Amino acid sequence: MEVFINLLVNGVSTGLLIFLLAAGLTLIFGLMSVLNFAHGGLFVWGAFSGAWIFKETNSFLLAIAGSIAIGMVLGWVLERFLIRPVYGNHVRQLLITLGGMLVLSESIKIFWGPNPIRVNLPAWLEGSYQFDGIIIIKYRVFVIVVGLLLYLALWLLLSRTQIGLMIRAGVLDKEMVQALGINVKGLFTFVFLLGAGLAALGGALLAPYSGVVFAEMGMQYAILAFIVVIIGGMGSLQGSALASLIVGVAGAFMAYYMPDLSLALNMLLLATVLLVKPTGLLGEKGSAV
Amino acid sequence: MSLLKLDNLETYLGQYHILQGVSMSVEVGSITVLFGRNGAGKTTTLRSIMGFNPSTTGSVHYHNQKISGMPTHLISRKGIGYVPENQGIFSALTIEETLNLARAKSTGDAEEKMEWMLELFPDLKKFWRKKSGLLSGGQKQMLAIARAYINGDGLLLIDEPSKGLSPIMVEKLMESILKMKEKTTILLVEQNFLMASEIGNYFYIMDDGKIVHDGWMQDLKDDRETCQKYLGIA
Amino acid sequence: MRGVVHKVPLYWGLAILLFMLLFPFVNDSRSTLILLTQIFIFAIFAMSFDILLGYTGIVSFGHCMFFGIGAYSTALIFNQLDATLPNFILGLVIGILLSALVSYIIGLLSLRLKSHFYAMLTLAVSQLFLVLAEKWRGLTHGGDGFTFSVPDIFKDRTSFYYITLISVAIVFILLKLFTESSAGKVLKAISQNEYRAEALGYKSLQYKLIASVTAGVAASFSGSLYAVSLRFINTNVFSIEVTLDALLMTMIGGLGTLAGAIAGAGIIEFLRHYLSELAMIYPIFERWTIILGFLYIVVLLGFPSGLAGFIKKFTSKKGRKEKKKREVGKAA
Amino acid sequence: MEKILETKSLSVSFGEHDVIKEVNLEIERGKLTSIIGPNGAGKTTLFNLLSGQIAPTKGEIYFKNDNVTKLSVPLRARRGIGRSFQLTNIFPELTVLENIRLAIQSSSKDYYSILPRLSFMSRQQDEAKAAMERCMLSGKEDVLAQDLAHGEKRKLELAMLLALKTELLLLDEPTAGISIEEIPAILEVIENIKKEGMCTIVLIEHKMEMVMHLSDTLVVLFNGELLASGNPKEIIKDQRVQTAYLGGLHRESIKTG
Amino acid sequence: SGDTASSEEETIKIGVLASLTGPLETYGKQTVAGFELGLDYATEGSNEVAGKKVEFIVEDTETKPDVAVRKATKLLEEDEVDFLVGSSSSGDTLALLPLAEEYEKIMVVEPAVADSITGKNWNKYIFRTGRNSSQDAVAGAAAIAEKDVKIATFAQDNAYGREGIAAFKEGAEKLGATIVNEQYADPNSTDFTANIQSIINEKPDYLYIVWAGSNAPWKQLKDMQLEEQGIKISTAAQDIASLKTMDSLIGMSGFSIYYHTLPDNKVNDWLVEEHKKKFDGEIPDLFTAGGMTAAISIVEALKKTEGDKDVDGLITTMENMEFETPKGKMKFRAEDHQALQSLYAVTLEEQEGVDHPVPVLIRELNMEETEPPIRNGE
Ligand SMILES: Nc1ncnc2c1ncn2[C@@H]1O[C@H](COP(=O)(O)OP(=O)(O)OP(=O)(O)O)[C@@H](O)[C@H]1O
Ligand SMILES: Nc1ncnc2c1ncn2[C@@H]1O[C@H](COP(=O)(O)OP(=O)(O)OP(=O)(O)O)[C@@H](O)[C@H]1O
Ligand SMILES: [Mg+2]
Ligand SMILES: [Mg+2]
Repeated sequence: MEVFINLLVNGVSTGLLIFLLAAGLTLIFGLMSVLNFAHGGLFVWGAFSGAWIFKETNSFLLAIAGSIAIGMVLGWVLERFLIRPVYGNHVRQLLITLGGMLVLSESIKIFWGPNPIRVNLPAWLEGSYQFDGIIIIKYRVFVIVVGLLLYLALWLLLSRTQIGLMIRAGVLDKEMVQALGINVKGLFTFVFLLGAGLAALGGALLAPYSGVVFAEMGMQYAILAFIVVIIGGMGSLQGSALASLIVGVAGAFMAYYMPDLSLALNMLLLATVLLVKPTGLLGEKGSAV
Repeated sequence: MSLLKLDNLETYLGQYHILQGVSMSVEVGSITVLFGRNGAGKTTTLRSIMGFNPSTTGSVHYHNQKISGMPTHLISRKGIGYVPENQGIFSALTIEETLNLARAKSTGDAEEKMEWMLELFPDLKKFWRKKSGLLSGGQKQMLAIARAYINGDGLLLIDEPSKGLSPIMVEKLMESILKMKEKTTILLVEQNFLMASEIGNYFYIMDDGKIVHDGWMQDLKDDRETCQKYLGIA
Repeated sequence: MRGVVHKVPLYWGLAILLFMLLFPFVNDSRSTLILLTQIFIFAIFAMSFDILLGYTGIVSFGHCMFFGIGAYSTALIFNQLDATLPNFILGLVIGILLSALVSYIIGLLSLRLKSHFYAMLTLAVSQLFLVLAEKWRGLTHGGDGFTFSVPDIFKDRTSFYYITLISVAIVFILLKLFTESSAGKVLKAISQNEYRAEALGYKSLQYKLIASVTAGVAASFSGSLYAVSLRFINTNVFSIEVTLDALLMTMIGGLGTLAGAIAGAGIIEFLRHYLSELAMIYPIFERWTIILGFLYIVVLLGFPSGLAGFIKKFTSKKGRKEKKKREVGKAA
Repeated sequence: MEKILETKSLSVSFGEHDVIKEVNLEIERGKLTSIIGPNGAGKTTLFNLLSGQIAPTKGEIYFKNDNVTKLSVPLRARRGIGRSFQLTNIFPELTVLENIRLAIQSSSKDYYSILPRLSFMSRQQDEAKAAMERCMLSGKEDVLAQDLAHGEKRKLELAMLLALKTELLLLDEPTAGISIEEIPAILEVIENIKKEGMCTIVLIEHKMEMVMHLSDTLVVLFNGELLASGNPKEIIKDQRVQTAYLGGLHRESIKTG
Repeated sequence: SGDTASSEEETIKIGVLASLTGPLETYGKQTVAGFELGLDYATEGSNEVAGKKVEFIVEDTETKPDVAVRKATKLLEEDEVDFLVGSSSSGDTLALLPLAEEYEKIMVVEPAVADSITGKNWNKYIFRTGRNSSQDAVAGAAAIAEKDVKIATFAQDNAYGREGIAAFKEGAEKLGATIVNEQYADPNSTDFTANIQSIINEKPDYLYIVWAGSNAPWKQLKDMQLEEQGIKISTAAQDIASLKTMDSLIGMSGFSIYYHTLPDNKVNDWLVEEHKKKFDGEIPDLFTAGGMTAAISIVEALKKTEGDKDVDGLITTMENMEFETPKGKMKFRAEDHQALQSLYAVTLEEQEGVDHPVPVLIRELNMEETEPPIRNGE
């Protein structure tokens, strides 16, 4: 029983962490139909800058805020120079953001060197709670809380405001939306910055989670985020959240009960979902085929 | 009083010189019809007004205010509604969502306009929650017109609305446009001479990127020669 | 006549081939030979990718799996049996058959998916192959890999150079014929308007299958050559970087041209080589990956159809001007 | 009289909405049948059913007395059902000639040959030229389809259908968006096809002058149901057709024209 | 031209292959720096052995086997090097082994660790100054295993991890310990708590970890409070960059391969001093010492042959050759040319003014104790 609870808690918190990463991508991928491979690059930048700011200032909140800001600045540059010329063309988006990814990951090394960097936590998040046999790491609780809050905020933004609608329409016919008096360019930039900020936040929060960050993690997490977004169904925030939880929890349980298969778990999940329900768990009907 | 004034517009698409000095004006409360062969530049004229294909020289004035050079969304917010040639349907959005979107930056009383449009085109109400992409050709056209009307209030630019509509729909559309005329000004691109001549007040004929003829609609109907020469109507 | 025989590119192609055939006589630098051999091998791989992406519009993120299947088949045969030519053929054929089978099954299951979904699915499957190679340690020795010996004719750098060069030429010709064939034309049509192609009586799934099997087979062939060139194999051949390389090469060279893929392989490998050489002298080039990344972005933004597209545009502009002149002349 | 196509209580519904209801349609070989009906009546949907783009919820389709209800789009095309689309639908980045050649290739059953055959290609070339000539597209061989003017794209669609050598042509508003001067040209192409008597044509059109001019049979679709079918002159006198479809504007013009 | 030929004859060329870009670039750069210092030291600054000039040429393998092969071929054919040294990754190194055999040139492997280099894939031209996985494992076992000790293991699910644990198990069981649980985790995983949980359930005395690379589980081990539950952690104290990530393991006992304060000998003293001089006060690291060792081994061999480059002669000389290195005394075992060497049982301690946990010596595990099984006969 303790094992079960431990696995569950850890799985859920890993899941929500993955959700933070995937949420930015869902927004960009789902709403604007932009395949942003550089998302992983923003994520690493968030992780490194968060760790660095925390080390310099010793303020965790500042670290988070700073990394989000840096993520957004980079996101702006990406949107302005790489993505804007290729809106609406999936193949080119994929290819061009791949270039962005290369540059972002490699440039990490210019600033922080090629070695992995250790990341610390503020004292108030250190340690764990223990109730006979059940160990719950404090920071994971924190991540769970942040993840849930962010989910709520995004959900409100998308369902309670017209932004979601405008963006979806903008993707379908950019000119026509402009003709309705809506500033599509500004809107797209906004969403992209939001996504970039989320990616950076995900990075900043992941860094203390695993304790080390390294430049190569970008690609790895870009792929993970894509997997989650597709399993959940493109553009569906709920889908991404669900998929993140599944990936997190299944990962925890598989690693415990079937460690031999855990290496292949995410890919098996993805393959199964795509073959059985190509639109993803909560994806729109007919969007995948 | 002229509401919209085009002054010597020159527009290039790629290397092609499409509009070669287009000047025209649209009077408040009128229906002005733009005729011309395929490829004459009618659509391009409307797109230049909307700022999609900005002209290189010349100017567009709306309410005596220069709007050429402004970004499209600001032009739209001046109160200009646009129905594009290809209808510009948001295929994955429902009618409800589309019209809500039209309301977002609408000028004037959006509620009232919305109600009136639903009254005018009951089909829209009937398929309220349906994806626009699944509508029939005619239904899409109605949606596009309703969307433009709800969005703007001063001027409607409509590009070939009768395309693909059944005779009775064309007739209904004519009636609707005539009704709309009481509340707004309309610049219409149309191939259906029968329809356009019925409802238009003034007309321009374009050929090869230039205005080659203009005048009052009543006069055109009697002007066999012009009809023959530019519109291919015996 | 458009589309069947382009005379000018044909002469160019022959000239380049001739130059490459004579190259070992004028330059005896072994490492240049190896670099060129490497380029030829990746050119085949990039061409196979071009069949998918450039001609059929299929984005695959798992193309390395066929490269890997070919490489492992050859490597394992040499590891288990003697280093003889027939065994090479055996490995090659096994790789090709396996790749054909795998690409057929994957295609059948998933080619109905839209581009990016298909891309992710192929990524997933290729990663499963990576896991398989890692886990089946008894056979593959996992990530560390193993070495093996190859027939002497492959050991000799010059003869292997010629083998790969001729392979490129043959694969190029075969694939070119394929793209110019009826089926090839249909592929192009499908990539532009699948719906319409179906209404003309073409079963698009079957054509995509043909394309993906063809691409898989060619990729497997290049993988076999790769394994032979290294005499060593490890799970790297299944890594996503291999796929990304093919992507960079086809993009930079120009999609849907085959020749572009060859040029792209050359450009990328040469750049890598020289930038990393430069890094030995000027430390500022140490981060040459960034330079490569930037270059890639610039090419994508500035010349979206790659080098081949650029040349085509350039020459066709010239052609058009000349044509115009002629017309003017006639009129006068 | 010989039926080339027949539907038996063909129905389709999308969710709650019944779009085609129990349609029993018979198309006579060699004749031109026009389908008219208000917007949203289900005309395009009916075409989609016939050519296989969507599957019926109920009923069967017989083509030359074979049940083709379950066949896929390409298989039906191979049997001889060709169609054009309400919005132009071509291969934008191929040249006009290549567009047409694709159709020829399909009609000559050259589906899967993966090596080019020169003799076949030059024969294709000739056939393509012939089709272009009939559709008045000569001289545009090497133009990319996307660069054609709207009217020319329409003609290209017709040329492709001709090259496909189908026995049954389904034309969905071939003159939509064509300027008045160009309509006669398209009309002429269709008339020529009809005269040559090679294929049976089913036409969806809203331009009544054209419909009356061309049709042998007129079918009226209303709200997904077959309202009437038969001799055009008779049909348009039908009161229901008048009120449901034609409205006031056309009453005059048709009577006189 | 006869002149140049003879001066060519007089020069000894060494090709050094290392990852100078990519994820392993720190390793590669250390190797190169160490190699240069090693030449300096062994030739006493003259860069000459037995009157012959010694030159070395560095090439970047980019941690890609194909690039490694190309660069090595260039070294062998164009620069006509007499020795190869390298490389930073096991994959690259394995790909190079056949070249050494083909060109009949000695290759000194440093610092790649895969057992198969001196095992299944070995050929007689291969000498390894770096320690191999099995030596690590034997040392790891020697540091903690004794009768009736219960040990759980945790490693990355790849060749490095699996190989390391297999060798450790063999060594530990020989010493009477029992392995109660073996966990392997996806090297790319974010979350290792499930594996750790499973280990906790077995209540072992020790947890032995084999881990290389960035994504290390140290933080989570601490979060899961292993120490508090009476489970002692043991692993290798590797290079400084990894030590920097091992904050949460302070107090653990394990083993070290090299730390600048550990081997107390004059070669190491020289290295530390010169390195600090040359690199702005920086201390030498694991692979710096490795690079130096490789250089020393070559120069020592050449000294013994009096500059004779004859390969067979060199091989005979090098087999069983003992030489002093910054990592202590080493000896190339005749059977598989693996250098036997001391490793160090240590605990990690916090030290004033040092930004990483410092391995502090408990006892030296001498070269007999850490001798790995011979595996090239299979
Ligand atoms: N993107 C483009 N690039 C180059 N030329 C274009 C482009 N778009 C349109 N054209 C050309 O511009 C000319 C004018 O086009 P426009 O669409 O304005 O004509 P139109 O009068 O609306 O015709 P139609 O009645 O067919 O709609 C045509 O000759 C057309 O081929
Ligand atoms: N895939 C679909 N899903 C749901 N409803 C559909 C679908 N396709 C068509 N419809 C609906 O079926 C009805 C008939 O549409 P159809 O396109 O057949 O009309 P039509 O007769 O061709 O009209 P038009 O003359 O305007 O082109 C419309 O109400 C449309 O909304
Ligand atoms: Mg137009
Ligand atoms: Mg229709």
